[in-house]
Amino acid sequence: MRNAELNEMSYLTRSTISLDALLAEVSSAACGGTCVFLGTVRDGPDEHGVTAIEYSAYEEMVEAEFARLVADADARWPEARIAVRHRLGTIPSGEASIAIAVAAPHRAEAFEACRFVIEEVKRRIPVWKKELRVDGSATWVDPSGRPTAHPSDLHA
Amino acid sequence: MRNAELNEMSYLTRSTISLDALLAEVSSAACGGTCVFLGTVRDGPDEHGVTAIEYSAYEEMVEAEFARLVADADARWPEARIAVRHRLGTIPSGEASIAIAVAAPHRAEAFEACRFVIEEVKRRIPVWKKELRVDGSATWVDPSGRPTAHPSDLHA
Amino acid sequence: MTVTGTGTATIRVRLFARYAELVGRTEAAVSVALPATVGDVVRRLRDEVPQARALPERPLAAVNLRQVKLDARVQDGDEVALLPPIAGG
Amino acid sequence: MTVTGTGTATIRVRLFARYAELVGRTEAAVSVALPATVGDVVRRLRDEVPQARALPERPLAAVNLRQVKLDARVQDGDEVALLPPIAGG
Repeated sequence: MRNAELNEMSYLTRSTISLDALLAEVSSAACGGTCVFLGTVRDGPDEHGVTAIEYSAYEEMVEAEFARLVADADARWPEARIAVRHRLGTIPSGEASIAIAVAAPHRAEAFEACRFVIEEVKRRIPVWKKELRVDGSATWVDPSGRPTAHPSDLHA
Repeated sequence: MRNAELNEMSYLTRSTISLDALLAEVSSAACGGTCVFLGTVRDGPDEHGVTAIEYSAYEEMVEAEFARLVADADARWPEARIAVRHRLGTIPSGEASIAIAVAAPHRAEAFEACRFVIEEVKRRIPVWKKELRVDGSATWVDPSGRPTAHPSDLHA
Repeated sequence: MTVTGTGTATIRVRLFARYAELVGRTEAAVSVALPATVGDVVRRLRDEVPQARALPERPLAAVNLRQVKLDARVQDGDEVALLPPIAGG
Repeated sequence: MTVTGTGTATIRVRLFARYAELVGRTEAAVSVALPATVGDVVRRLRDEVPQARALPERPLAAVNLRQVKLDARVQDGDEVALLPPIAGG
């Protein structure tokens, strides 16, 4: 029933992600533990002045792959209730690009399923990031989380 | 610096826990991953009509023990930023009794530190729960999460 | 600096949750001859307060807001707490 | 039911992110003689579209919204996507 509900809507958004909405989707009287993961745009000591990240995606595949990923998690943790939203577009530093909420009867399942979803997102959800810097440069981020050696301005 | 800030306030509250406030406490430009755990009052198939749980505590020790627990987590994950709030009093089913937010540069630390905090809470934070049921009965919850064989009405 | 001390110590004992219900009170003052341990305080409480016999002989205990074993020493003025099994979260 | 087929297949190729920048376009149509694999489609694209030589010879690929290996077969009407290293989240 949950999957049917989720399938009516998109895993993608271009607006600020509402954590409250996500929590409402998974909340259930039978669930005593909820684990949430928020991935936020970072501007730390290694990032050198990232003002925002521009997120793009193969959107149709993101929807299909998220449906498969959530089904995989449901199969492993049948009692877990999972909601996930990925934001696209230009996301300023400090704001969330992804939010995952997992409610479960017990906390171990909630933590494990939530961790599984974010690890699988990194592995199989076709989304790409371009870091936009305070100096006007833009750099594609490679999967290890570090910028690639291919500044986009060489190819733009 | 964070600990000094936290020490000025209480880890305990008698009102609804504000997740937004907790997230604001831990958010930082250098942190790309935030893990949140919410423990909520459950009324699942094993609970037989729990309408609320009454939470009581050795309050002075809770404050002291939370400060030690957060310091322990800080020592293990120095880059993690941790906020935690435990609610006391009568908490209706579905509402949160505890919220833990951990932001870190990378997600592994956020998940691990958050899980550590909730496991240690279960082990060392002196809080007790009495389940209030729809039939008017009240039962102390034992640490395994199941009610004890000592209904409080025998001793009240 | 910890001084073991001799003479008599007055210990404030605090009871919580189910233990408070069992004993019918949330605190008590007990006197013990020094040197004394938390275990001595528990035995003294069970001797002096009638309903305290309902408490376990070896409860979880804290001295001055810190969990300790029952062989931990107590001093005059200490606060000893007897803690039912913790159900935090 | 999957039919391997013979003759010529027209494949819609989609390019994303850095690959779209490298090639200067987000999609292309290529024709391949059947039977053909995703690898054949990539080679054909690199032959026909000048800037496509900048793409890796063995990129990550999807057919009809599902990741596949380069030896996966394609059919007429399939959508093949070439995916830069995934940076989801």
